Amino acid sequence: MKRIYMDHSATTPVDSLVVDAMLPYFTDKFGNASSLHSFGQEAAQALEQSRQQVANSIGAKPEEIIFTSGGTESDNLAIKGVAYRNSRKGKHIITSTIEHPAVLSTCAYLEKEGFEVTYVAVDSDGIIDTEELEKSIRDDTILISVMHANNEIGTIQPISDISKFAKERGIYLHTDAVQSLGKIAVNVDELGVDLLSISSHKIHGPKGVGALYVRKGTPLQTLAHGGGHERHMRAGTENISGIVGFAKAVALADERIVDDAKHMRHLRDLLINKVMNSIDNAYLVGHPTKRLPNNVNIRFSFIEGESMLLFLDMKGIAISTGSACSSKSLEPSHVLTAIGLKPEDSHGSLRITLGKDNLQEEIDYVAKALVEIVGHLRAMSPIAGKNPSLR
Amino acid sequence: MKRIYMDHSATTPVDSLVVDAMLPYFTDKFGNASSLHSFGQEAAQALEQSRQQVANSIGAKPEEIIFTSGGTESDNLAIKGVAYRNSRKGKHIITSTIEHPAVLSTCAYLEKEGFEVTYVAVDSDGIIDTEELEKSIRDDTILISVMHANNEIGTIQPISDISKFAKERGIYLHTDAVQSLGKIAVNVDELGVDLLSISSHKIHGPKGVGALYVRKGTPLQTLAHGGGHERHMRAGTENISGIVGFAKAVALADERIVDDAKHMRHLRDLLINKVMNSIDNAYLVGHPTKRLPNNVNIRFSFIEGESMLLFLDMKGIAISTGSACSSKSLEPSHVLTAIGLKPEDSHGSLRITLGKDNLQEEIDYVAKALVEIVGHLRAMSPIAGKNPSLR
Amino acid sequence: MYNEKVMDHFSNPRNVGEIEDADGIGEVGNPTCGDMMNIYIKVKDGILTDVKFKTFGCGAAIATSSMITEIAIGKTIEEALEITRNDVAEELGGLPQVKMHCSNLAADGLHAAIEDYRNKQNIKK
Amino acid sequence: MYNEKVMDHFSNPRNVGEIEDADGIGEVGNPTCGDMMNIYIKVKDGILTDVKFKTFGCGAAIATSSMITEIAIGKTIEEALEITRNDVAEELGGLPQVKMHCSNLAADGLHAAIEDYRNKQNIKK
Ligand SMILES: Cc1ncc(COP(=O)(O)O)c(C=O)c1O
Ligand SMILES: Cc1ncc(COP(=O)(O)O)c(C=O)c1O
Repeated sequence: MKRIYMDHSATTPVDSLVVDAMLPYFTDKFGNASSLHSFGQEAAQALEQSRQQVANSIGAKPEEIIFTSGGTESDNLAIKGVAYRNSRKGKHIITSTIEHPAVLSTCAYLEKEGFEVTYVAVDSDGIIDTEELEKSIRDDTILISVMHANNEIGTIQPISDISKFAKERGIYLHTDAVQSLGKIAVNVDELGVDLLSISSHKIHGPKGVGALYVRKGTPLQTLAHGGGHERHMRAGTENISGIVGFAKAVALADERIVDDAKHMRHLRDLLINKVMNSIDNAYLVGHPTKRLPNNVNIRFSFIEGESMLLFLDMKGIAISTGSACSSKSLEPSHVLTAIGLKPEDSHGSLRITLGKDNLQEEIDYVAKALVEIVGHLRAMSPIAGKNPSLR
Repeated sequence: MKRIYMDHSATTPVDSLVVDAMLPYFTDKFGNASSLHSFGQEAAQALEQSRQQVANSIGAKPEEIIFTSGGTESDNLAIKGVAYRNSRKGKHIITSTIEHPAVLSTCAYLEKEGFEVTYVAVDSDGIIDTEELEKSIRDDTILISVMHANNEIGTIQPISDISKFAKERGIYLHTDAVQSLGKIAVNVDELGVDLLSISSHKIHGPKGVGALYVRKGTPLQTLAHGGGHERHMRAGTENISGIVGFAKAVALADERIVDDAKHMRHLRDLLINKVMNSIDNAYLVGHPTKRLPNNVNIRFSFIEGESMLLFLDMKGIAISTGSACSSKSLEPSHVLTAIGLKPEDSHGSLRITLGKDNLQEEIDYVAKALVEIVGHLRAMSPIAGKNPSLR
Repeated sequence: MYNEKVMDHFSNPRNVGEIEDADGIGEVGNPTCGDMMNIYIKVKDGILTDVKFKTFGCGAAIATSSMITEIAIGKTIEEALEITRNDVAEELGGLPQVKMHCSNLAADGLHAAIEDYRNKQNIKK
Repeated sequence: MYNEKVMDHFSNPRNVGEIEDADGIGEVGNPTCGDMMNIYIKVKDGILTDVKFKTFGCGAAIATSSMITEIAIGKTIEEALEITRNDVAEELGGLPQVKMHCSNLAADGLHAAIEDYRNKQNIKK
């Protein structure tokens, strides 16, 4: 069976050029970057070249990049790192209601540790209320953490606006750019952020690698203690093959971003139009234009996401849903709740996230499959009414 | 130039069978293990099979294995995890003076956080003083952390002895088995430990992957917050290719350990004898028999380790040294200091750690090179005296 | 995630639909929770001659709905009342732990339909 | 880690050895710190006609020892006294930051040797 992968916000296949770049670092140039001999120096060189590559891509200096094990670790390090190191200045943190669990769980943990966190609301499109955010700033606010683009609904946040009042008030600003990297421009100065999280496996790099950008002069508490790796900010033998792969993925994304984004945007709009035109009671979730070029999030009334997902999977199509039934917590997506969707509406949401290699014919196939599956499930639904509304 | 790698305690080349096992998980079975569709389920299955493999190898249950980004993270999670979760029971931790920085720096950090740490001494062979350890136990002792085998001098510690009084007193016992895994038997029940750290890149697996064994019922505070990965103990999208590679490396090590250990022990003893017989004022460092089969640590009077290392490197030989001049801290190895070596003696130490693929002819070559280099440097040394002592 | 039998019942559900002149209708769950089932029964001489369902919900919800219709048809009312949630899950060869509660409403739905039937009988009397 | 020039001086050090009838000897560093240098000088008409060294230490220590002998030979005592640690490092095309202090003793060693020479001269007078 043909398999169509449209869940690129969950993870992406590693580009074969990335694998090629990594391979020598497994068996051949396998040294430990801390070793003084030639094997080690080879590794150290690869590490620093990779750091340069990643730094260049986001407009940073190499010494502002800390390699981590992924986006989650980067988020943890940014938020706890700033919180612990600046707790004498204040213990108040501001974030949004639609952050990734890596940010929200970290904030919840800090609340238990005596920090106070304000969760700023978003509007029905998922855009943060910057006025509310500004009003929530206090004298003891030390950190604002707002994601660049949302992983479920693709909404892009006005980070550079937020940066203005963060700067005025001398508050550190962190953004989770895990989903935006490689899809839209990510530049630390244009965004005006002090900390920025990115992850390799979302941009066709290997899993288990990420980075945190830390603007020079931002005081940060180390979380991983050990050897003096990453300028004492993150201990652990550096994952050279992974880091080289990440850097290659970043380089490829930089080269291709204009073409890829255009391609994905085209497919995205095609899919949205097709679905909207062929299925009644289907609604686009998230902002119509301020959204990632690869994000489609649509909800279908009367039916539930997991069963759609399973039927699509049987047709070889991989997507994701905000339905509670598909989550370990059995709660509907906190993002969909935050934008004001009622639980019964959240249950029927599908997230379709495109990749650079998706094809127009795949869009046609998926749209067709959706018509069929939505029809089938609505026919089975006790709430669809007598008139399962298929145009 | 032929290159001879004898720094296997720093890191190892990835076995080509391990690379083969990993490759499908980059481009083909690349799913996110949290995804419900077939790509995700493939990944989830690989994850659980790998967990089973690693668990089997050390005599644990799969649900007792937490995958991490490496030995450093495992050590941090074990020690901080137990400390934070059990701080109401007590705030006293016992460890040894010769632990890896991943343990020592973590303990030092906890001291700043209000915990008390006792560092138990070792004898001149590097074996921990179990009597002193037992005496240092207090009513508020919550954790003992003693490494299974030392990374510099290869000394193997009597963990199962320590386990007896840890159990009697209801104190959790952690061991860092990063160096022992794949070299000597590592079994959590035989060792009697509650927590055990291992790392993939020391056993011909990829870098950036490790695991922490946590005996069922051991209360542990999560350090990485986010999605509910690893049963809520360690958030972050699982590094499937890395974990599959780690599990494959574990499987290979299990198959080969008897033969490999015999081979390495043979080469080790050959090298020690050759060097001792051809170079005066050379001393074996560490225990003569209670040592890893692959560890050679010898110190040479009158000369300094980094310059030996560099000359060996010019001859294509990769080894390591405990000299201060080779460390970022400019302190001589804390392990060599702990076993009572004077700084001037530590400076002249070399660590040669063998791998399964080293050959007897390489031993001959290295021994010869050492005679030459030691002679050259002693001739240049102002402290070697008029009689640079080469037999 | 789901075993083959669950996937079979999910993808080829048995006895989907409404019974126009049902003798009893059971409604359980609600859309807010993500699972809602309507079970329709036909009863003749104390035996369930037909059982149909309509379900809004996840894979487990649909599969258990389908399964309960298969189990129930041909059973006496008394026998049907003894079917537990667990029986349904077992008959399906097991459900993921996380699905054991919320989505496993089918037995409740059947019992509600029988209650509805009995209430209607009482009214007729 | 080290650049080519450093590695050249390390692997082919110039002017290694002692000068039996040295006019001055400088001893700096100590084995505890991991670096120790002896610098030997011959002086004629206020000019350093020969400079030799013996060094216990790391790559940087040996390379800087070698380099200082090259720089110093042929210089007047006054010129030699103006050679700084930095000059030696610069002449070598730079040293790793961490090596700039401890291992870069060669200038001190030369100055100590000159002092020793001057002391001896004063005694002779
Ligand atoms: C917005 C966002 N932040 C953080 C993460 C976590 O990154 P990682 O999967 O590398 O741990 C993800 C992806 O899961 C994400 O989408
Ligand atoms: C004994 C010991 N513990 C911990 C570590 C750290 O493991 P990793 O390099 O995977 O972070 C090492 C190796 O560096 C080690 O030798």
